[in-house]
Amino acid sequence: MNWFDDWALTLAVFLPLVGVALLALIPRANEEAHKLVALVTSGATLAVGAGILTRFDFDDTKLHQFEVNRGWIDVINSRYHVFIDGISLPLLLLSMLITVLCVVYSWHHFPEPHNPKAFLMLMLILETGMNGTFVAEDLILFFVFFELVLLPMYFMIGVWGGENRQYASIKFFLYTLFGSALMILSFLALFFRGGNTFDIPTLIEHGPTIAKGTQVLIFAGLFMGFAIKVPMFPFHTWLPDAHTEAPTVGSVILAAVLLKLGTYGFIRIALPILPEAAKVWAPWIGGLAVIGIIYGALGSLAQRDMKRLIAFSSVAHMGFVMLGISTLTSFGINAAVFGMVAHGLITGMLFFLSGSIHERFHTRDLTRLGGLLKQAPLLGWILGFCAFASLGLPGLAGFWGEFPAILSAYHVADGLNQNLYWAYMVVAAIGTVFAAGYLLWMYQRTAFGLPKEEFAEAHIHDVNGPEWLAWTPLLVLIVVFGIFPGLMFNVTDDAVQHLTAAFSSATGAGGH
Amino acid sequence: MLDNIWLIPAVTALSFVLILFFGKREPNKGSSIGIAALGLAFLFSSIATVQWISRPADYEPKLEHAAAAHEAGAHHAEPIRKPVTREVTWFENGQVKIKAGTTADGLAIAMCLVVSLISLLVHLFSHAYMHDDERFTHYYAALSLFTTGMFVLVTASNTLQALFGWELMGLCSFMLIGHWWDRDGNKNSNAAMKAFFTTRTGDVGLLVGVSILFFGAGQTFNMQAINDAALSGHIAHGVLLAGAIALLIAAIGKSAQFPLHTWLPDAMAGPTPVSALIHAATMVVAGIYLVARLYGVFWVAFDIGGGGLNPVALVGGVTILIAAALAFVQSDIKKVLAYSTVSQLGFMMMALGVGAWTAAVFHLFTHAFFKACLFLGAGSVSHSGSHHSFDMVEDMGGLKDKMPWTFRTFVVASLALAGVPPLAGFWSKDEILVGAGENGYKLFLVVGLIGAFMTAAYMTRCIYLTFFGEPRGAAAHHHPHESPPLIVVPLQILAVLAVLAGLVNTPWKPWFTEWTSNATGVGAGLAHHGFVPITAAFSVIVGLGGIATAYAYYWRGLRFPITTEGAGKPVYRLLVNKYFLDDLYEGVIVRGIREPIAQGAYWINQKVIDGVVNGAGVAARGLARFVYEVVDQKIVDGAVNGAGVVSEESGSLLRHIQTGRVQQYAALMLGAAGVFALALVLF
Amino acid sequence: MVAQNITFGVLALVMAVSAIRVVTTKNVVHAALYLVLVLAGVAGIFVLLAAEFLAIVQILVYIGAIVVLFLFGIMLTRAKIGKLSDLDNDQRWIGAIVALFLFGVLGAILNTGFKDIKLDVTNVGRTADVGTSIFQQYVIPFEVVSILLLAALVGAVVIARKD
Amino acid sequence: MLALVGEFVAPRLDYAALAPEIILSLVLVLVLLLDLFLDETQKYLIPPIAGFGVLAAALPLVFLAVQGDDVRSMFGGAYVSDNFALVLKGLFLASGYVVLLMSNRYIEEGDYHKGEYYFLLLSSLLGMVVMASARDLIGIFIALEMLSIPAYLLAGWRKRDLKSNEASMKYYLLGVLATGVMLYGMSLIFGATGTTVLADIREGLVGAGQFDSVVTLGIFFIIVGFAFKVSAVPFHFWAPDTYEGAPTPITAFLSVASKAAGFVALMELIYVGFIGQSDAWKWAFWVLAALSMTVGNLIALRQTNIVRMLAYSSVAQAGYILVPFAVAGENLKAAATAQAATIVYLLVYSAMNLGAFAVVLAVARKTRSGEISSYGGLFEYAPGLTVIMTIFLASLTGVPPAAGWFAKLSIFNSVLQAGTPAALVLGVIAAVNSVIAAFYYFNVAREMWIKPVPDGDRTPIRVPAALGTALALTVMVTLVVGVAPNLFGNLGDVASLLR
Amino acid sequence: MQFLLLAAFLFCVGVYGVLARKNAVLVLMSIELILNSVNINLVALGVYRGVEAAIIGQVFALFVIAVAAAEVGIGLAIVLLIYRNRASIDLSEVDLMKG
Repeated sequence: MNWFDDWALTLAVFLPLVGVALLALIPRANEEAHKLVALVTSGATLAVGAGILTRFDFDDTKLHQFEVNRGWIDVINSRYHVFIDGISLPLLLLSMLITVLCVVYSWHHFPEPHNPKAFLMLMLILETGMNGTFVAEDLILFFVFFELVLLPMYFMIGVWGGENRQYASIKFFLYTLFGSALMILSFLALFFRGGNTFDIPTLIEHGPTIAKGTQVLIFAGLFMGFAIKVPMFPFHTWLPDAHTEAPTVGSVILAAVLLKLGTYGFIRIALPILPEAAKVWAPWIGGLAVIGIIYGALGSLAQRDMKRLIAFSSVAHMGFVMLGISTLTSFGINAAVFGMVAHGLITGMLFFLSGSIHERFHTRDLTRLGGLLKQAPLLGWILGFCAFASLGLPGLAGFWGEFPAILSAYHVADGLNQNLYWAYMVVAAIGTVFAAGYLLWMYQRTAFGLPKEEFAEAHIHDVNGPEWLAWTPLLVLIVVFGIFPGLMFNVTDDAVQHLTAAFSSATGAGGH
Repeated sequence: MLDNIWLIPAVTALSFVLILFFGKREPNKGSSIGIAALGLAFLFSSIATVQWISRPADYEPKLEHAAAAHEAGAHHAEPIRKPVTREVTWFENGQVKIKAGTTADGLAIAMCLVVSLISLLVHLFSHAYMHDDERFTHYYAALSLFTTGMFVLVTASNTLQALFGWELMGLCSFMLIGHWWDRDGNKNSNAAMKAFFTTRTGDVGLLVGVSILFFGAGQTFNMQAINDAALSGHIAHGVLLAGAIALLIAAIGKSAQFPLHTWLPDAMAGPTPVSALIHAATMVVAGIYLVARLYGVFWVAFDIGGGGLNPVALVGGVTILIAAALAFVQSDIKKVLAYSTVSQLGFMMMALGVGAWTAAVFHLFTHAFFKACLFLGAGSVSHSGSHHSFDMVEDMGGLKDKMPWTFRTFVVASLALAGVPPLAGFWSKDEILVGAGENGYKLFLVVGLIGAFMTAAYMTRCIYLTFFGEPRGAAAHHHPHESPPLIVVPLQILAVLAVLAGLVNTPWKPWFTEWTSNATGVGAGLAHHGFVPITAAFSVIVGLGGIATAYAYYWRGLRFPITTEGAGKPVYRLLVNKYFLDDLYEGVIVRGIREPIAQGAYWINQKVIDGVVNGAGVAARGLARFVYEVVDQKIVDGAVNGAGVVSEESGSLLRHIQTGRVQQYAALMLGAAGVFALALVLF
Repeated sequence: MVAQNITFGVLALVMAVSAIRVVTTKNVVHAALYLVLVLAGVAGIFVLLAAEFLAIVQILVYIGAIVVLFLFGIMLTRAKIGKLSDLDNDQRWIGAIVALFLFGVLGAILNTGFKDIKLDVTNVGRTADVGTSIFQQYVIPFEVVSILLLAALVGAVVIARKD
Repeated sequence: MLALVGEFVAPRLDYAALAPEIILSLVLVLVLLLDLFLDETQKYLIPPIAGFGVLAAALPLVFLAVQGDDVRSMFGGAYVSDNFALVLKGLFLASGYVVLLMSNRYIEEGDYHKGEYYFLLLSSLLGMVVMASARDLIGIFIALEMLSIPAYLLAGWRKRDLKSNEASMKYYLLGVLATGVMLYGMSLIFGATGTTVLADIREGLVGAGQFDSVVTLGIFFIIVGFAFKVSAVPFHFWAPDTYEGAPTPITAFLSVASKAAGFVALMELIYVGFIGQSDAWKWAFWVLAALSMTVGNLIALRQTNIVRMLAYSSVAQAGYILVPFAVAGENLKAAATAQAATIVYLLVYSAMNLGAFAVVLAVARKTRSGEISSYGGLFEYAPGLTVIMTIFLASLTGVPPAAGWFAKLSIFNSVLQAGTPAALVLGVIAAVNSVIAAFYYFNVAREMWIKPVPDGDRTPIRVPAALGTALALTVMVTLVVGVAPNLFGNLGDVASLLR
Repeated sequence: MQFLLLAAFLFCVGVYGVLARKNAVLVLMSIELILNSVNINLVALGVYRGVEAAIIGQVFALFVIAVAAAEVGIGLAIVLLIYRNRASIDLSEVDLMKG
């Protein structure tokens, strides 16, 4: 099985592209074949993921596992360096899983203008980008994958999106591009200040020696790149538009995986390489995070469009993740990683649901919906389940992203203003109430009461086959992770420890 | 069993899953699964109780606690039963092992027993009561889950797990209160949302408090460890105070204490058995339980042993009075009972605030029986007597003979609630009053007495309106009859318990005190007080006085101020005559139920406090709209779009340079070349 | 040296005036004739600088070919031979300002670098040396120019001829 | 006379090094002759012959490259065949070949003068090839004229089209003017050093303290000449008008090969001749770069004609390529990085921009329009072209995995290698501009993918073989280099002028 | 110095002509002025720089003359082309493309 260790990550990243090539060869009319190829490819990728899971050394998750390190762009000393550790593993698997489920869900749900061939190709390209980002350990490689997701998503929104798709897609695109432009500047600055290398592990060794002022500047660039992707207040405005207009599957992938690229970037790159700067920036990040929590919640409350509401809720949820990260403690970062996965599962589900509701009622206007539990009880129940999962009910996955983040704010890393974080903690906790507010309000409008007159006679079918197939894994995982958070925390903890340990030792070297 | 107390929540959790997935295929649509599971849980609880009682009290608690030291002189530390704690590692975070586990001690086991019993009876009762409901199966699933939540809470060894149970109940209360979400527009679902939302507001405190104590006690969620750390002074007082306040907020929200009590009456929108469950054994007592469980924290943080005014007692005291006053003006029988619950929870809270820990827990214990009895009784009345109406004024009256067993059990439970000896309520209420009096909280003694009086009076009124007088409305037209056995039997069981439960902790045989002793580690700090006759007498007199007053008003038609027996009790006279009888009752006399103070209080309650709560919702949505429409769409997004527009416009402006005329291009080129050259040479 | 200076002065004056007339005269043909004066002046300057070969080339190529070409151009585009009032466009002032400004800049800068230089006219490059240089050092540019002229010829014919 | 003849020593020519130029010259003469002597019916032979000629001219490059690193220097360094020259000759010939492919049908269907067209195109190409080797002022001047004069004419090749006339006239007039300015500058540099060979100029300028201002002026005027060629703001005015009016293959040629030639000349001048005078040029480049990027992108936002949009885009792209020049003056290392960045960008830019024009040509075959709105719904009836165009647009924007990202990265790399505040500010300007640029590039993508077909005509587009080959070549390069940037990255490093 | 000033003057007059004349042929003439000023510069500075430089200067100037001839040729061709299509050689009218 040694060949597997060498090739697993490469397979995980590039297998979808093989699928793309196959799809390109199949004539457009042969839709069944397209679906099948896409399913098989993404399934095979997931199988690789399962293989990784079996071969992964859970006892020492900070180790660089499945490492491959080969030359790539010699001129700038950039290498094809990939590996995973406890932090990347859950996200990698999440991305693989979500893609398969999206293919399954799409089976009968291709949005207008149909064209499964192009749609599935884009989806698989997206998977390559996402998987690649989570395994890349070279800044340039990371950048390439990070950007690779841009275009497919742009087209997914732009072509298969809703009414206002043109505006939304271009906004998404420009916003992200702006961030990455500054991000690449920072990468290069790291290259020059960090010993002429783009290798992340090497930079983690060299980075802390960079002068503090420089660190702060470089971090600013990284911050812009990642914060827009997350998105953090006030860089979030692309998100509601993108989500609202995107086709269901696009929204799901966007929420479940794409947003994580930003937070993952913070954890993988910004914090460990620039610990001093992280300390300077952390209070600001934390502040924006809690503003985002409240702001996202208020934004959600003001919505009439179900999908837009969920989109705004993402802003709030990612606020919790960022709050966890900004504490610079292992608690906080563990919580953040958990929060990412939990948000991926739950909000992904919510977007699936809003898509299915839209498909049935041809509207997502909360003032027109109602009585879903009457017409499609299972759908209604699942929606309720997800709403509660999203508002952080203990026993479901959402809780473990939310509560530990609040917890970690009580005791932040040395050198941060603890009083400030106490305030953050309280605000974040209040944010959970808001979360309950908008989610329950949404649920009430959608599910409770009697169906509105216009839909009273409509035949609304309940959850169908592909939907079950696509949703069951998510629902199960939400519960499993909710009850056994150790499944995730135990995987991430070692790696996170390693990260924050390097962080605090670097702080010592930084001279206080 | 003590080691495996986790079986109790496990059984009901399993029942939930089974009902959810297989309930509809089961002949009784799931109810038999639930009933069997609760029976099993009750069996387990009983075994645990027996095992606990028979466990030798051979454990000497260490007396190193600084806070306990000054009391230690007076009270010799007695050996106690050692709590049984069993923990496994749940997960690891930041190299801190977070444990999951159970603690079996007197408090937990008492709670298990009560909860399993009440829940079992509610399950039984519901089988008949909810029989035709279209979501019968879901109802039972939720009921099982609800009970599971409470079990998780009371058996938890740590705050994190407690949080689980706590929130699980929040979820189930949402599901059950909103059970009839398709009726009456959004009324029921609004009530459900309000319940969830209000308690969730309190939960902010829980989240924060648990966080504070986690770090305060040295990165542990273990409640025993937290109590120990608090008592031994390992946690800085400021931290402890912050944690205690946060937790108190949580308890206020969950236990419907003033000012977060308004959700509870609305929660009556749910099915009546659910109300019984919520009020008697689960949900609302969770707040009390939390304070009792983490008593060490409150004890030190608020210096409860010191006898000053403290927030816990204050909240409890205020709630007693406010809620009791409100109970007078309700025409809905369930709302009377709801406010009564709030008021009784105030008693418990106050007891905790004055250092009468055992009394609080004991009152919780006894209250469960008679309040469950009352709610189920009310359910029985509406089910068989008033055609699903709960309006005492419009649809009841004269049901005494039509529903004899319901009537009898209701009266017994009411008497127990009113504190008539030797029924259960007497013993527990008495202990609270004694505790308040002897621990230096005289003010709260008075509050307690007033509360007792009012309790007796509004329950008498309630009985009168329901069972006496002429039948009205539905009671007159819909052939009221006695309920089926499945409804009556639980009532009878509960009535018996309402009579007998108090006997487990009489001043002469304080078994309950002994069994539950030292569940919190405060142990030596808690003063035990014997029977104080004068207090007991007062409380009896006050209770009877309340009954008598109401009796005089309703049965005898007395319409003038009266003096009561026991002259020479100036405090009593002042409070009862001047404050309540003259004003309150006169108001009821003159203007029916629109009596000024109560009405005013009600008005304040509905408009101001509830208004604030609802208003907070409205305001939040208003703010949300503002934030979204103005800040987000105009300012934040506007800045972004603005940048785009500015770019495009500047593009448009710049286009004008490109005039299309070649000589202008040339002029620009050469001019620029000249300017550049000059600049380059000069600088 | 004095004679040289006087000669230069006269030449410069003629050239300056003629140059200005080239760009200001209202008659196209006159402009071409003034241009001849300027070009001849340049040839004179070349002589002053001991570049006789260049002066000859200047006269042959410019006056003999280019100006003739201009005259052909004027004829073919049927410009009026007489006065034409609107030979200038509406940005004459802008042109003047730019030109004056440039002259100021150039003059000032030249003044800093070449203020005191003396031209030693004994530094004569013999014509033969020029030829040698072209065919040795600059043989590639020379060959390229030959192709360039061919290309220009072919291209100009294609562009200018009627289809 | 005899004495004179005796004095003449035939120059020592390295024919191997000159092979590309010689082959190209022979081919262009051949083309001209064939045009004269072939029947109309046989003239279809001319384009392939021209194409093979270009490829044949490229062959010696391979041999020279394989032979090793030795620099073949002639005429005291005035004409050099080194790695730089080889790489850029390769670039010119390759892009010339692609332009030939693009021209094939266009010229045939447009009733143009075919033989002369190819002759002029090859002449211009010859100028560029010479430019890559020229290392003295005269050589550079002649090469510039050699490449420009045919281009002036080709811009007006659609003789009956007023726009084409206008394009030619504007290009010519401003071009000649710029040449005049450049020549004036060259004369000043010549005056300050007494030589035209760049290597000697570098040495001559070292002690020329009293000429500081003159040298600055001279250098700047020379820069103006080439800034015009590369269409840098404010010397870009010709570009949009000429691009729009000229035949599209010529537009592609101008925006790629001609522009590259301008940059090649600038590189030779700056890195060989004026490397010691960085104070004189770094701010000039800074301002030119900043202005070009910003103005180019901003105006491009408002364009409705795709060629015109690409014209402004190429102005902005020129701005990006100027960025390394602006930061090259800090130290030798920065200069090396900057030069490599310029070469990489040029290589990538050529591929992607030629590709974009090839798509424009292909689409125009059906729509007969250059309006961006005519691209509506292209995805529905020409998905292949749409995807290819999208790749080019992504590349122009700098989105991986299309090659453009690596080009942009190289630019930023040079900025940070210099690391001065001015450099960083320029870097940020470039970054912001790349976002603005995305707006109009993806406006086109949006038209193609999202908008409906404007006239409802969904007949598929038939792409002729030659054009298809051009598309395939460019898209392949764009993608392969995007994934394996080493291919070009190494070239950038190897082809250093700095010694 | 005076040679250089004369050259600069011719240069600037040429510039004026290019900017201010609307007859295309006159513009071409003005361009010739500019090129001639360069030639003066080259020759004069060559002389200043010594014998070798004088030769180079002359060679350079020769090349410029040759190229100028070619430029005028095609310039006039383009002007003729425009004249044929528009019946006018007024440059300020040639503004079909702008913006």
